[in-house]
Amino acid sequence: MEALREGMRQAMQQDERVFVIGEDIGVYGGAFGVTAGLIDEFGPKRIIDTPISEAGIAGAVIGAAITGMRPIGEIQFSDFVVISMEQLVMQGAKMRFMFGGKADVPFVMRLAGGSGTGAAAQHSESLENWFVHVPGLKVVMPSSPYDAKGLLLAAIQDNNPIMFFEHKLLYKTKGPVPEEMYTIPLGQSHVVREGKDLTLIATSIMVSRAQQAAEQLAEEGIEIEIIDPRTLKPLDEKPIVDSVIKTGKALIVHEAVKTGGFGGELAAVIMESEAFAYLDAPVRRLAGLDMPIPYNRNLEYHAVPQVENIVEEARKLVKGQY
Amino acid sequence: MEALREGMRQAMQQDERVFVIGEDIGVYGGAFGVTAGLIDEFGPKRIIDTPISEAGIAGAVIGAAITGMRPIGEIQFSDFVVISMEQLVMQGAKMRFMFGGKADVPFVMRLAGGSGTGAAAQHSESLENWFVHVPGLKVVMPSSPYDAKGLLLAAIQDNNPIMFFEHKLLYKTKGPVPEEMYTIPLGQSHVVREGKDLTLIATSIMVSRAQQAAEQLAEEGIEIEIIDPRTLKPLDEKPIVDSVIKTGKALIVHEAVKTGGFGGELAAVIMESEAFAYLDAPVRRLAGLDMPIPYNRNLEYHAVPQVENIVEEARKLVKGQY
Amino acid sequence: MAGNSKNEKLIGGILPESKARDLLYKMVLTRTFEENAEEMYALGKVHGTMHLSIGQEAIAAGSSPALKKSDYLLNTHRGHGHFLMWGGDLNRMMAEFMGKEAGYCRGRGGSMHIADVESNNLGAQGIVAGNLPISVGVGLSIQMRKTDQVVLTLFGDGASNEGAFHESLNMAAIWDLPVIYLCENNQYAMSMAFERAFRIEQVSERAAAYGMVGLTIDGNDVIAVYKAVSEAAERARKGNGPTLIEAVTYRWRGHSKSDRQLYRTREEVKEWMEKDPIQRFAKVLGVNEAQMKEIQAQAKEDIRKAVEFAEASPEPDVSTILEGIYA
Amino acid sequence: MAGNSKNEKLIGGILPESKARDLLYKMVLTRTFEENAEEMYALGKVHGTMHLSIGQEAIAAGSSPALKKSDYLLNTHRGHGHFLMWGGDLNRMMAEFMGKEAGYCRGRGGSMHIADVESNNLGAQGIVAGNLPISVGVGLSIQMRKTDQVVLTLFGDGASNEGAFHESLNMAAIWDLPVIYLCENNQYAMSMAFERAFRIEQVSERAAAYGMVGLTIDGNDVIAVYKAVSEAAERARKGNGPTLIEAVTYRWRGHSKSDRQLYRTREEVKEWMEKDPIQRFAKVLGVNEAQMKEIQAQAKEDIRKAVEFAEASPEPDVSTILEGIYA
Ligand SMILES: Cc1ncc(C[n+]2csc(CCOP(=O)(O)OP(=O)(O)O)c2C)c(N)n1
Ligand SMILES: Cc1ncc(C[n+]2csc(CCOP(=O)(O)OP(=O)(O)O)c2C)c(N)n1
Ligand SMILES: [Mg+2]
Ligand SMILES: [Mg+2]
Repeated sequence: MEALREGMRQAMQQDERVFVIGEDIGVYGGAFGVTAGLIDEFGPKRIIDTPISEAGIAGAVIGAAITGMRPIGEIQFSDFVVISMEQLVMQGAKMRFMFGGKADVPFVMRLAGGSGTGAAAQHSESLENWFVHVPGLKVVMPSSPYDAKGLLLAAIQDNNPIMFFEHKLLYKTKGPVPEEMYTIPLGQSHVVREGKDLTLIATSIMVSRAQQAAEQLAEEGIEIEIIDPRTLKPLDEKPIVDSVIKTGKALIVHEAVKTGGFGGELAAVIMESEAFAYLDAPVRRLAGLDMPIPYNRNLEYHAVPQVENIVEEARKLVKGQY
Repeated sequence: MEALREGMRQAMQQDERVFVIGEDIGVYGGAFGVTAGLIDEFGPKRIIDTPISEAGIAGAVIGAAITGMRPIGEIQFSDFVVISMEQLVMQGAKMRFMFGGKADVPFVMRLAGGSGTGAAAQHSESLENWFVHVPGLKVVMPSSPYDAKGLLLAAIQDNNPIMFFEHKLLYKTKGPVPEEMYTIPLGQSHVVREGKDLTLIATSIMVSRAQQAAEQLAEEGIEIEIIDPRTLKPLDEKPIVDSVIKTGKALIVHEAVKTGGFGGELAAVIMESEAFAYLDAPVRRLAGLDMPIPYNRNLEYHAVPQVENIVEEARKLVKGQY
Repeated sequence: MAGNSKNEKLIGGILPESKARDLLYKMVLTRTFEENAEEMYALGKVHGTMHLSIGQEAIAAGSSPALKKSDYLLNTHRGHGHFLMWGGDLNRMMAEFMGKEAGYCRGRGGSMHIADVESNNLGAQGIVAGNLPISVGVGLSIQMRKTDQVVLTLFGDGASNEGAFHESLNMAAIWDLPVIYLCENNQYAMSMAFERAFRIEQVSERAAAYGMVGLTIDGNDVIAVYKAVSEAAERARKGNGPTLIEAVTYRWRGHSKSDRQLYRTREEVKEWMEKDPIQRFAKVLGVNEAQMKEIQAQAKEDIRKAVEFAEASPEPDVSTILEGIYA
Repeated sequence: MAGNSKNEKLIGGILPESKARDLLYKMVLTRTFEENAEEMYALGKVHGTMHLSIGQEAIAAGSSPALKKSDYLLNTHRGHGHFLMWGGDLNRMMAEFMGKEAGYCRGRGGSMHIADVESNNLGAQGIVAGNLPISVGVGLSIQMRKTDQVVLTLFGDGASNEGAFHESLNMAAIWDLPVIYLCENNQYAMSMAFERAFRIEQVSERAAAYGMVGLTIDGNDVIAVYKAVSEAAERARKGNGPTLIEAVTYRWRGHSKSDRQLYRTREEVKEWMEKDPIQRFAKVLGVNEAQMKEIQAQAKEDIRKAVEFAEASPEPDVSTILEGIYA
């Protein structure tokens, strides 16, 4: 959270074309406090509170971007992006192409996604694969404070429209974050942990759950390699393919609903690569159940992958019990 | 087209809870003429022209469905569903679950999708996988007049919210269609052609292109088995898995953009099944290029799979040249 | 709900006294429910978030009770009061709130999605303005089924800046749908003050954009709300179409649990607390302080029992997790 | 565009005569372009669909020409006239229409997406009302960059029933954005007659819902449009916010190529054809029939040359298909 705020602050200090717009991001500081205090430094002309108008917010960001600004939009809960779809998909994503490659639409849309806070079915979605499926958009999904700041700054500097998916549960994560400005290039997968027995590709909050799982499995002598794509599109395939060639096995873990999700894309990419010949087990997906997120805490917990599920899936896959 | 109209007519004759609502579906007969003449038979109270308000259309359909009607909505071009996303995804799809399984939301939303008419980037989308990714919705995609009528009638009788994707180019297709009412159960894949060398899974307009490709390849002695899932969700996996076990090879063909599309889902499903052990080549996807649909006729043609692309991909896969 | 045959005193010339007393009790019950909810949240007995309507109880008290059992309700995220006034059972409501199997939604929905389709309560809403397009469909369905039902659809000042508001009101207007649009203008949408989000004085001015009847009333006055909703219902039942009612009120508590309330002054809140709709209605009914104490004690006791009921109810079994998605 | 220093006669007290003559020419050129487009479509030389503005040319003639070169345009699907009036080059426009590499969008956009970002023409629109939210962003950007630019954003009567209309106008109003909302009310949205889609008499009545200035003008009168847009621009440049202008006109042709026009009578169309904005403006300018013939001949010749140019231009090379998606 502080990492994201710091990133936005520095970008705004450095470049006066950068501004932030969304619901309750000013004095309120954002529903999760991410923008807290920014209005004191930059004022209400650059930290802009909007009416509840998500199509309008998207339009504001697109129109400003195409006329020389570098806006950062905020969708309070990523679920509400359903109201911005027309603007993001039909306008923001396509303008450059429709206009013959002659327009730049450099914006970043930040969205708080994910379950785990008891917010139920309309406040817990993980919709990233919708946007992976939209040519023209880039999709970023950080899993640590360090990545969050570096990727956000890279996204702000990028000349394309970018969907930046944050996970609510990660806002409280602690981790080392350099004070100075730095960027992590978009389109670079990150090998989070090395191992020889299984390649585990995880996104967002599932990266830390995978790390915990890997530690438990290490005690059993199973060595998991964890890769975080960080940018879902454009996807940096090579580290993933290289890893699968090494381990011969792949497990994909994401929170979004399995059917129609990003895991299928990843599975196909692996299969279509040279890694296919090295696979000695099917690539498997561990993902959210095909259901809306329930309110009940216990059901909510079981609706998406947890550490113990990852341990179990990974173990089965390594031991050939699938 | 006539098959769909006939299906709607018979459903409306049989059940007075059925009605149709959308833009210009009355006197105009719909942008593609699908509803032409229905208003003469059923009047403007059951063939309802709306203002240009796609969120309103979706809401109309959902509200009517949850209070005992069986509405058929029409989104004039499937692209415009971007404006209905909130209603369809956050309301229609989730109501039953959020309300503890105590609500029925039986509607069919018809959408005209696909490229090939020179309508460019905002009138040519294939967005079905977005909805495959939404628990609570069923997704249907017919590829022939016979299937269109049978699946539409099954959809109208189903108690769930259903996204029914039609392809503009298929409106002119001819094919045998029984006059009487009949249904094709949702969730049944169809083996369109039998063959031993390759399993080709195709949807919508790609089914007929695949058939043409298969005929050409038959002359070379290559026997393609073609399967049309017809219902993308719930997916009937068994015929697909059985076929791949038989052929050892699978090619997935759809018009939608490849990245993040339904092909990834299918590829993963095949890999996760017992067919994995029988695969002697990677499952491959042939799909739309990762780009918006261009206006220029020639570019538009090359942006999505055509018969010759299918022939080439299938041949390479069968001959092990991938 | 509406209708009373006894030759009873009519409060404000419209509301039978016994019914009025029942409403007063339910207003107190609503507030007690929400105060208790705050406590339970603090104790970790409920999770997620919640939106309290403390200070706004008069709108709920005056609206559903003006309708018939056969009518429909579409509620908002700030809808505990409406749920009770519609006739919701306190025990099953509490169980839902605590995520239990005995809850209205089997613990799947929670406060933001609580519904009771059996009684035509079509649910609360997590998406601001998400219920507004649905109202169109319910209205159409009533028209097609040729019943005399109406839909009561609730939303806040903030919701009326969503595009969904616009499409819904226009469609209801052109088709004369039997929809009562009741806007609870509590002057804030989360931190966004009304004056910052609108260039007009009243939400009801927007009715004219659809050729619809619009009016603004005192949302802290049960009788005013009851009258306005009764008239709107009559209009709707006669086939004369929808009405936009703006009921002006104030939210005493923060928007939800994450609110530090930096966007308004303590004085402003205090001022409005002096306009307490419960005290006001009690005065109208001639209920004195001692009687009020009794009522409050009764409400507390009912809440205590509901908590007891809910706590005794089992958690949903994990093996049932996939139930209720498809019909 | 706007501004004229010579001591020239001002038509209607506002429009310099030489400029007016140029506008008349461009009106004729627009119509000729569209008549030619119909022919080309019939001959299979262009594909897809097209939306003709024949009969509505006065709105384009009176609007962009009232603005400065540095201002912004957001156009609609029925925007050939606006494109030309904004200063679009006929040859490159024709090339785009025919999907050629020399077109404004390298043949990727076509009639529905033609744009020229270099000249602040931010494109036509395939999504009804899709440009309206974008106007908010352009307006904000102008405000932040502290220039005196304005945005001219076009849409139809039908578009003003989309939720996007509502969100956009409200945001522009509360922030005093320099946006000119120009509604071309041609009385139909495809087959939907205005009276069926609205319960009000005029789209401009909706301005009041946002505390915005709204007015309805004769959309077949170039001078009336020019005046209204000039005044709206002045208001916007002074920081006094947006304006909603409704220009009433009529579409002579079908909505697009699939239209059998069963929703209106021949008589109605004929009546409106008698109100031809081109003839009317010619009269105002004292242009006689012979002169008109010359103008038409000139337009035809220009169109012929443009077709020649476009036909000579190559098709986009398939090897470049993936160009222009990402920056
Ligand atoms: C589409 C959407 N946008 C934003 C939110 C977050 N949110 C929930 S309630 C709320 C404020 C709503 O204001 P108003 O309509 O006035 O109702 P109130 O909370 O004041 O009762 C916001 C912004 C949401 N739930 N849905
Ligand atoms: C969101 C959306 N809905 C529907 C359409 C199909 N459509 C194209 S133009 C049109 C009519 C538009 O009417 P209006 O806004 O009055 O403009 P006009 O065509 O009359 O100039 C329709 C329904 C569309 N392009 N986009
Ligand atoms: Mg409010
Ligand atoms: Mg029109």
